[in-house]
Amino acid sequence: MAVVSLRDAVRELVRDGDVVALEGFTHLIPYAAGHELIRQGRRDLTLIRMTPDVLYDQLIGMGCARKLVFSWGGNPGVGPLHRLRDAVEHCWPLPLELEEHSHAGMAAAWVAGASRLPFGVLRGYRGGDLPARTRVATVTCPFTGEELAAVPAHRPDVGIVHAQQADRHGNVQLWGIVGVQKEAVLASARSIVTVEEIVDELQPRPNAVVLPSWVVDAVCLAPRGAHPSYAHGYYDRDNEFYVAWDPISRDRDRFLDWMRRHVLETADVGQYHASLEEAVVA
Amino acid sequence: MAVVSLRDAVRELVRDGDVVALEGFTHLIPYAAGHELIRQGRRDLTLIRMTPDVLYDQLIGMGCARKLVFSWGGNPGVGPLHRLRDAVEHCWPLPLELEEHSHAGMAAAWVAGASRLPFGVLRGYRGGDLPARTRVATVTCPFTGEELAAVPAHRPDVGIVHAQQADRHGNVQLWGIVGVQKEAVLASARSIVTVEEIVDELQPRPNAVVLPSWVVDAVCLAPRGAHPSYAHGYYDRDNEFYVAWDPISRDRDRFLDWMRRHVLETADVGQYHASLEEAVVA
Amino acid sequence: MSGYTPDEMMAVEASRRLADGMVCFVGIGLPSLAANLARRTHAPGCVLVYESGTIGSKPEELPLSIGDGELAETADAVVSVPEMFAYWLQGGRIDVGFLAAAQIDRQGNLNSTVIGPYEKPRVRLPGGGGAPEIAIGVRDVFVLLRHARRAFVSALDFTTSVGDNVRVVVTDLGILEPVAGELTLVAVHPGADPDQARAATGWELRVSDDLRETAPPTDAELTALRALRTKGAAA
Amino acid sequence: MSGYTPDEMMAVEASRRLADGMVCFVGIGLPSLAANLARRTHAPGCVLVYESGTIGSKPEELPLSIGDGELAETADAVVSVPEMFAYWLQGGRIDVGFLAAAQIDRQGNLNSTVIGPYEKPRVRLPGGGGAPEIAIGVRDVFVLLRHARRAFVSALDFTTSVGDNVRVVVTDLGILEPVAGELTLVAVHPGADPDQARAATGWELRVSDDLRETAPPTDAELTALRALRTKGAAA
Repeated sequence: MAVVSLRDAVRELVRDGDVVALEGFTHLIPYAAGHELIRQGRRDLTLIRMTPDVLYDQLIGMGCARKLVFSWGGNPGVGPLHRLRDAVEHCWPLPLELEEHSHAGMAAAWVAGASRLPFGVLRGYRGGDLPARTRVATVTCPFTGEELAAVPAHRPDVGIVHAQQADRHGNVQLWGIVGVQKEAVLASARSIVTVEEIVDELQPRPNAVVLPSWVVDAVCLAPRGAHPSYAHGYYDRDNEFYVAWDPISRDRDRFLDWMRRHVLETADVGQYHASLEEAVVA
Repeated sequence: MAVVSLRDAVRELVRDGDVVALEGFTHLIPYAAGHELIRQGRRDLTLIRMTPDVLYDQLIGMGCARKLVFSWGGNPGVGPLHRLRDAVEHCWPLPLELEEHSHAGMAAAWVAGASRLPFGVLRGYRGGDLPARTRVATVTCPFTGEELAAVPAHRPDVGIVHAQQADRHGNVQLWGIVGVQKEAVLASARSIVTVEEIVDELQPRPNAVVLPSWVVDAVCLAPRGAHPSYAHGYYDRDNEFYVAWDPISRDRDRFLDWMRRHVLETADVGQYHASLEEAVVA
Repeated sequence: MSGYTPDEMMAVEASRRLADGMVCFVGIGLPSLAANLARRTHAPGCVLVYESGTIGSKPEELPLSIGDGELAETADAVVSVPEMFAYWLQGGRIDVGFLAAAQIDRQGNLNSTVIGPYEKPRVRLPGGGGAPEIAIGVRDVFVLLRHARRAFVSALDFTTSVGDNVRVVVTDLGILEPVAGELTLVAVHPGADPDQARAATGWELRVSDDLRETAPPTDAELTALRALRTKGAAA
Repeated sequence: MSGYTPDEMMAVEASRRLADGMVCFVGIGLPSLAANLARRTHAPGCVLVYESGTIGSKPEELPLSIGDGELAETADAVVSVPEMFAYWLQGGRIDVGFLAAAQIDRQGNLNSTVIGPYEKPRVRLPGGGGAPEIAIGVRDVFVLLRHARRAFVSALDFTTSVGDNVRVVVTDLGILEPVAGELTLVAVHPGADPDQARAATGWELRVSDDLRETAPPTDAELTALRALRTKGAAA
């Protein structure tokens, strides 16, 4: 592990065609890293995430993704993701293949991936139309004969998460709602962690996940790198941004204009925030 | 959940013939509760624990157990458990049936139990003689064809653990090395938690496991109830006691005398400690 | 205070069905409003569980998302998402789960996946999320859904979750409960009548012989509800 | 300082095989001594993982058990036991695992279960613990075992763990490594000779053509080792 720039980390660790997971369950969504994928023009990605939200809407709308593996794709508390819908319903800018699961199935697939097991087991996927449309199978309990659902493990090429802190050795700590971020990093062949802050020493915190430096390939400083999501203890969720995204993303041109102004024409997360402040003033 | 005396909790929740797990991985071993099982003369128990140590040596030597489900049965850092050996090798005081697993298999069985799945999956039990001697089966991954081990879930009648604190509502918090205690409680039909202290409010702590009051049947105050094991933040492991146990437990009469004096003739954990102090003075 | 909106009626009626000490798997929007209202009125010991991993959350303000920071800060315990689904939901520890959907059929099956064919949908919806396993993992499923023909359909475009555990559907017009395996109108809200409900249902809606009228929200309920909403809006 | 015990030789030789940055699954006793010695001498970045769930422990004193409090207090992370075995050991994140046993055979298979028949054992041993999955889950298994005919046997009474990943066996007499699938004496410690090792081995022990002599413990190694032991003894 080394502390490197996010630009270098993405350049070295993420390739066109990779299976990439940028995880985060409402909290600590790695926006800065996703924006860097867009700036560097990654293509043909298979994107995995339980709850693809506005960040994946941006990646899909900018043509980075070929396939989405997910369980709930919406703008939480606001409505649908218009870029995701446009890709699925009208193939714009590209067709998007879907592999769809339930949350419980995705969670089991993450646990299996982190455990280096080929599949996860759950009591689920029962009775509905989902099993016919996705990768799920049944296994029979050798002791009771019960039939259970099996999901294939997630094993991304690259797992990307955002955390509050790393120390100078690259040990990472995140806390608050911890989602599936530990699993996403441990299930991936390579991993990138962006952090709010690099500190001399990590102070143990309640409900923290610690990732030792030797399971992380790159730690990158990206202050406010989860915006409009939040970093517990650092800044709140920008709920207004999520509401404002609805009209921006409804219209292809307005979307492209926004992405140009705030992502493509900014070099990093600092300039991204500066551009948002300018927009408010203007 | 209710805060009750340990005597009442054991009387109401543990029956002869039950499957009982008193878990704890070196840390927070529920000695006070185990001693209460001995005082009340429970019989024909199936005892589950990954690392049966001196407490299970005592339960077995006092004739409480019919069967032991375990993965490593020794006096950590000291040597063998003489009462366990005597039961297995010479059926004294009673024959003891063994169901033996690896740590990884026991851990998977606990996770399955807590998840209400009938079995757990792991890459294990390969090549050795254990599979022929225990309850393990194989399952085949429906995606890759890989054969993996399946272990039946642990589903005890009663799960018993020791924790540092409960609040007045019966919410429990334990921290430090947390072992499989959360799983043992969640996998069990009924549960008892003994605690060092009852506090007005639980303060969130690093690396803590919190058990909400509604998953615990009885919370019992038992200060120093983990001795000779330890309670992180309260008192250290009594390493000398573990060393001293070796000669005590080697001899049947000396063992019985010790148990009479410190367990059978004491009414609770307070008197147990008083009797140990007397013994040192005498 | 006597005036109230259909949404308020729905939230109040749903909250009344939560008893003290019940453990509820809560989604965002009306379910969160209903569960928090119950906690502020007759069921202070109602335990709110959010799928983001927070157990026993006691938010002062209504969250916009299921992962808002306040849910973690006020929780008895915060667990990982895999643990939430394995140990807590699948573990059978949740009494009540709220579900919403784009479509419901007479058996209480729900669709939140697509309108139109799956491969070429007219409307791509967000998808199942937690719903498929909530529907089979909790004891009682409560559905909150506004009455409309496009929502109450004779055949779902896609079955996202099954209706086996649906005990009640609270709409803006009344209450449906399963009777002999079919959702049946058992109560109407004040001011609504069964014909409105029939007209807003895409199948021939059965109406219970002893149709009740829902009690309107009390002043206490409305006061508590609006205090919650105001805080939410100010967030 | 020139005198040292056979146990000290074993611990020193094992510690030398740990490189900086290696991640080691450590048991109690000699393995813990060896790994902590490596951390205090040539491999300060060696990562010690104990099966009780502590990752990156840096104990000042040698622990008596794998669950001593200091292991948690000085760790980079503490995880549950199920997570340790699933995410970390089975996850393939551990480089080296130390194992001990009551018996070993020429393939490096180990017995820590019973002496005598399983159903009616002459000696009931503690059992496998972590060993069966450590043996297949780490890249390299190091075995630490005193040389004796009752331990180095031609046929195990019970196979607790398989020898596929055993790279070295450090005894009080020398070093065995697998050569063409059979444990072969490749080095003897100062003062020992191959005949002693042959006599203490229950099968016909192969001896390497270019048998080496182990370097004796250096003063620095012994000083660091004894500082560790003293602290441990004082605990």
